[in-house]
Amino acid sequence: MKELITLKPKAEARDLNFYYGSFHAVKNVNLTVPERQVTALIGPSGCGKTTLLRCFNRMHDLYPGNRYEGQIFLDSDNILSREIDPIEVRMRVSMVFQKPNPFPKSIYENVAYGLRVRGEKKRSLIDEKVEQALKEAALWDEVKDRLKDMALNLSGGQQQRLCIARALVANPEMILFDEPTSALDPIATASIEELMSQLKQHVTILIVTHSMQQAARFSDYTAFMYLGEMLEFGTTSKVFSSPSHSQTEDYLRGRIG
Amino acid sequence: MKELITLKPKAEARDLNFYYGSFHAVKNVNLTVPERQVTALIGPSGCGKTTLLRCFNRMHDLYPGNRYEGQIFLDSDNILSREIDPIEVRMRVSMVFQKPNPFPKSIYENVAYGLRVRGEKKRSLIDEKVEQALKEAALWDEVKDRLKDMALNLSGGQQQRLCIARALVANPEMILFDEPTSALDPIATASIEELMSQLKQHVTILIVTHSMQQAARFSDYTAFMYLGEMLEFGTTSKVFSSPSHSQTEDYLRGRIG
Amino acid sequence: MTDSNLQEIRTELNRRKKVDQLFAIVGFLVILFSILILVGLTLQMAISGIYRITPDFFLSFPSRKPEEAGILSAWVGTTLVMFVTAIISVPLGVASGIYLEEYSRKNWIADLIEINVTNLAGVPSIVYGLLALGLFVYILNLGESILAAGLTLALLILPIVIVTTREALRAIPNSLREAAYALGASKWQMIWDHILPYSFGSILTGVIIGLSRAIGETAPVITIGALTFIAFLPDSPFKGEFPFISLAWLQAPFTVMPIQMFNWVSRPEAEFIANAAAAGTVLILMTLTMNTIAVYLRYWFRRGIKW
Amino acid sequence: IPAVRSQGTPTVKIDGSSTVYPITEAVAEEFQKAKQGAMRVTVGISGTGGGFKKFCAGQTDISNASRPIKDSEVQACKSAGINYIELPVAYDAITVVVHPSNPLTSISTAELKKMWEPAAQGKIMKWNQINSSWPDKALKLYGPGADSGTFDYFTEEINGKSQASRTDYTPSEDDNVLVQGVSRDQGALGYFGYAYYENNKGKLKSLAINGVKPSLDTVNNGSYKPLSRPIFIYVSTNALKRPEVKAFVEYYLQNSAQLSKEVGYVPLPSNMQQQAISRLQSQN
Amino acid sequence: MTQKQLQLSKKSKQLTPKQIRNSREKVIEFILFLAAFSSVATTIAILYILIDESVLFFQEVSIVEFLTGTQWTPLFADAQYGILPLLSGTLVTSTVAMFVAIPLGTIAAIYLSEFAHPKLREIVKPWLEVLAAIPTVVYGYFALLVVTPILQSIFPMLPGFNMLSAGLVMGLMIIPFVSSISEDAMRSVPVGLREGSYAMGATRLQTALKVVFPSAISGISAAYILAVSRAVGETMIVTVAAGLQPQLTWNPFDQAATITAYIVQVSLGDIPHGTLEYHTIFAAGLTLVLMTLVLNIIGHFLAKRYREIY
Ligand SMILES: Nc1ncnc2c1ncn2[C@@H]1O[C@H](COP(=O)(O)OP(=O)(O)OP(=O)(O)O)[C@@H](O)[C@H]1O
Ligand SMILES: Nc1ncnc2c1ncn2[C@@H]1O[C@H](COP(=O)(O)OP(=O)(O)OP(=O)(O)O)[C@@H](O)[C@H]1O
Ligand SMILES: [Mg+2]
Ligand SMILES: [Mg+2]
Ligand SMILES: O=P([O-])([O-])[O-]
Repeated sequence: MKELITLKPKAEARDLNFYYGSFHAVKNVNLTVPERQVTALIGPSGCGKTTLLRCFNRMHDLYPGNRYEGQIFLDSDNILSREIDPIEVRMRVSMVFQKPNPFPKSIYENVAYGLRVRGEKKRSLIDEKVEQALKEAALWDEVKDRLKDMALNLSGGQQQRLCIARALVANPEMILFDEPTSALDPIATASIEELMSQLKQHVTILIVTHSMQQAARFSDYTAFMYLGEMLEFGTTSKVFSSPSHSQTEDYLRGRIG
Repeated sequence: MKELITLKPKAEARDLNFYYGSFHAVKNVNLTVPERQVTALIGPSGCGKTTLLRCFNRMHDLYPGNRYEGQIFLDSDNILSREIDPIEVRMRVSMVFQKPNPFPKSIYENVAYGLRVRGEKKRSLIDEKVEQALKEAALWDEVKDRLKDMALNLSGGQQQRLCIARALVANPEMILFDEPTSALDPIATASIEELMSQLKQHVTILIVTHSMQQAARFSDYTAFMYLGEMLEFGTTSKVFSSPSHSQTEDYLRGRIG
Repeated sequence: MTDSNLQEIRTELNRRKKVDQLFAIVGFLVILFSILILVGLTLQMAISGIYRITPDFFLSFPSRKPEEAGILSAWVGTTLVMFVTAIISVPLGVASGIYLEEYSRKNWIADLIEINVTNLAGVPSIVYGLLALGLFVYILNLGESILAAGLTLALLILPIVIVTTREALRAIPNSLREAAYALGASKWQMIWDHILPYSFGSILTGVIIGLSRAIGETAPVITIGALTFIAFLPDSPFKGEFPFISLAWLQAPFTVMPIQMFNWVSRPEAEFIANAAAAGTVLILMTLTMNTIAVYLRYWFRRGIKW
Repeated sequence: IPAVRSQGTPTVKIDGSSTVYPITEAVAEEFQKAKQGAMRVTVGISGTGGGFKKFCAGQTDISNASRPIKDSEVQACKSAGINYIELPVAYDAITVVVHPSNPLTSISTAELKKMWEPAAQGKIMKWNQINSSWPDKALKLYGPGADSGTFDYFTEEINGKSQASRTDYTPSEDDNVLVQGVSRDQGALGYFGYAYYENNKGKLKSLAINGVKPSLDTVNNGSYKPLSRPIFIYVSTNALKRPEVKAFVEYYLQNSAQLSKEVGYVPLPSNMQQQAISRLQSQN
Repeated sequence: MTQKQLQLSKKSKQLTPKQIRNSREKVIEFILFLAAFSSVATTIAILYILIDESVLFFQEVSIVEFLTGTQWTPLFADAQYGILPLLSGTLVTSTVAMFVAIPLGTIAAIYLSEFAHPKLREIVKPWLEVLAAIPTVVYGYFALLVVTPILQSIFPMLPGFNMLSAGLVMGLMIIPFVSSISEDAMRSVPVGLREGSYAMGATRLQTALKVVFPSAISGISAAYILAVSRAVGETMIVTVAAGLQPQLTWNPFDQAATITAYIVQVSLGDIPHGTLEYHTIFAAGLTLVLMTLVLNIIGHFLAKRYREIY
């Protein structure tokens, strides 16, 4: 893990535990997410990847009975502490979901939403930021002539890029992706992967994927989870070439999962 | 396939095709089920095992849009012919499902139901047959003192054995099992497997299983299905040791499925 | 992210959260307010009528003297009308529910019946009164009788019974149907031996809710002419000689609880208003009891079942 | 409906005038008590006109009426083969009432006419349009519906022609509704039978007509004019052949004096009462 | 095999039971079908009765007069048959009711679906259902004897019968109707959309108003429309409390008769069969049915749409 030290950590989970009611889904996890890098979370189905990811923007606060233990630092703020409002966390850390979930509004309004919830009213500013976000999400050219169209009329891959634009619009410090391409066809997947490689120049990315190929293709760091625990973390090349745990190896060879 | 000829066939599918509406799920299947033997149907998920099994008691007749082509002989009757009432077929060929599905009635009534649908009223006869069926299903000792209890209070394994007793009570000529242990823990699974090995002394068994170990452990014949087709059929030892198709081999080695 | 930026976010957020909390309070108050107004109105009514609720009130006929008046003919009438309503609507509604859920195939007849049932549920109850007046009273010549009222209310709650029956049947897992079929049961055997017994509780719940609705219905019974001075009971359903059961009560003139209350509400004298309040309190207690029973039954029947 | 009679407990069916209703209700109540459930009586309110329509269609045995039967109704009864006898049961004073807060105490028939004649429709909407000394308040009228005998009588006497009335008022065959309306509306004026005023004195204020207040005395001595009148029941002679109807009507005539006083009407003088009884007996 | 055959033919008694069984199944299915068809028969009967009697009515009164006349005095010597006064009464009371039920019902629905703790929701919902279970004649009592006096202490000139009080109480009664259908619609909005909004840093209210509400709009409008239909058809509250004078007015402080109240008023003195006033209530009833039918169909169409979207 030495390489890490040279990189600035953007977020850091320390002794993190998470419980769905009495079910212990994330166990004692320590994880450092380096700034402006892509960190991939992999592991067999049900191991807690999604659960861990959603701790980073406190999505679990939406449902009763969920409980965190430990700390997650975003820069120097412990975002699990009581003083910090989960909404504030979500404004700093945005998220893209597994299934594209654009709002049933126009394309423009979907992207503008992130600004509007913040109370932004200035039309020209919103216009400008929407355009910029759509450009960053590599969608601008395809939709610039029909910003008033309903977002639901876009194709799956376009919808997902729209969701990325939506996540980008308010300059988040970090973006969480939960298997963002698992509902998409290979071509759409490729364009989203390409997009992500570019995004990391501005923003820190933490991504859950069940495709090892995907993780190998474009992540810088990889964390391997197993039964709620974090078994392995390191540069992607290291984790893939010489994993230090037998389970990691088994998983990578397709024996579990 | 020579060994077959020495055994009396109980049921035989000839050029069987089955369609869910326009979806062709079972393709040109020929299969002989030898009398008083256990025949296992294996194959990757979605290959049509359940579909084929349910042709043998015409369960598909329950839903509109389903269509059979070809013949299935039970002894000398073509049970797919128009003259034969599916209800009659089901009285001769009973079935045990994947998930134990006892009726929310007493243990006794669950088993007795197979007689009651046939209009049997004689209490002493019913008592006797229920006891016999429960004994054959190796459940009698566990439940004899609480026949009036609700069946839903039994454990999963007991429930499945109860379903077997229910299937046995009216002396069927053949029983179909659709992954009967997939919802059970290993101990319950073992007891059901043991039970089936005994049952074959009285009754012909056709079983779908997704566990190759299970098929290898106690079936006499194995049929391998792939994409709706019947690729391979023979004694279990033959199919497992020297399959004649490469897909069978791939499946058995865990490469597909 | 710079600190000033963060500061900005926080002030903005505080404002939004205040609005959010304000709404949470408003929403809670709205619900509280609706329920409290209702409870307040009911209590007000109960208090002004409570002194009239004595055993005599239940055992006396209506009278021109408010202090002697009671609801004997009204509650007996309600009971008998409900009996007829249940006898007609339950078999008809349950049978329709079974047909729609278990038999009907996707064709235009099924669609027609479905659309029709949903639409019937939205027909104003007074229209059933007109149907009763035109059809039962005059064409079928049933007169202004318990039978006519029972039939009318039965048709009125039919959609409720049908819809709840269908929901009850839908809740039964298909695996039980397949289990019965696999043992050689015919369709009707499957339904009679399994589906009906297992859905009995939920169907009963729906029937009770339907009847509690029918108990409170006033308008459709008014049109068939139940608002008269009725100070007697219908004929007894039992009689001395063979066959011991008499159906004369079906044809008897009658009154029912909500009509009796309506009658008293339209009287100006304060003493009659107290009677109206008392009758209203009894009526509310009747419907509430039925609803509570229904809720309890639903809970009780669901508790034992883990398919 | 005949089926109702053919089975079960013998039933007397009565409908008609709301004015007569309180007496008939009282008689029915006492009668059923006396018979201890062996005979039953139903009494409805559809107004005198409504009552006669049913009576002449053979749907009722007895019709309450606050005016004598009209020619058209006589014809209807005749063509349906219904014969009847008319029995007066009491005297009534049609009472004009206002909200208790109303300063008025008296009104003239001319003012009533100005208020109620058809020409007033949509025009006379305020009290001071009738008499400039009256308040500048909205005028809200309440009165019996068109099937009512009281309506016929009032329009005849006040407007000069039976049934001629403005129609933009709250009409109800049930006088209780009128009482409620007037008692809870500051600008209201209404009219109906005396018994309804008598029973709700606290909530209403009756107006003297041409200076004479309605009361049992003014009716008795004939000074309450022109709005006092006899009220009747009509009994179908066919129905009278049934023992329960006969028993009821006899009971009615024997007790009407006392019960009509009780509910707020003026009993008939005893000679008229005797006449009625002998008319009934001559039927047999 | 022959033995088996023998066994089979021994079972050939089964053949007869089989035929019995099959014909019994057919008969049962037919009986059940008849039962299901009885609801269609009810509709046909309703339409037949209403249309049949209305035809007699329209033989004497022209449809134009019926639809455009501004006076409704069918019982008087100078009979006028314009339905507009009754319509105005119906519309005013319904509008007042909607002014109560729509905002309160919607707020309650948003609160229950997006804000309330599940436990609170479990407690509150049956209580709201109770609101809907109370007999309407009791609501009529409330309107006439409790709410009107309270209103009169604020507006002394308010008549004892008035549309305001009837409408307010009717609105109260309809709240649970609006809230339960709207809540249903909002809760069927996929979690993904909700999470998408929360993940952008929206508050509960922002999520509710900007994402959930618009997504559920067809279901919510179905709730509104069905509520209007309910108000239009409501009878006892308006009969008891709104007044009986058919007059063309848009002022809720007035008294006025609604279509339903007129029907009740006329049938109270159970009207003689076959007269013109007997026909008027069927013509009024037909108008009512057509109004509610249109509303219900739109409502169901909208409700179906929201169920299809998600
Ligand atoms: N809301 C919940 N309540 C209770 N248990 C949950 C909940 N969500 C998930 N779990 C459980 O927590 C564990 C981790 O789930 P999680 O969804 O994080 O797994 P995952 O690694 O993302 O799997 P997948 O690759 O299938 O998405 C699983 O055992 C799951 O059953
Ligand atoms: N009711 C149905 N209608 C249409 N297609 C169906 C239906 N049931 C199954 N299929 C399709 O038919 C094919 C065979 O399904 P079947 O259930 O027989 O597979 P299986 O081999 O039993 O799989 P498994 O091991 O997962 O149970 C599948 O592609 C399935 O999607
Ligand atoms: Mg996941
Ligand atoms: Mg299967
Ligand atoms: O007495 P009436 O009801 O006919 O006015």
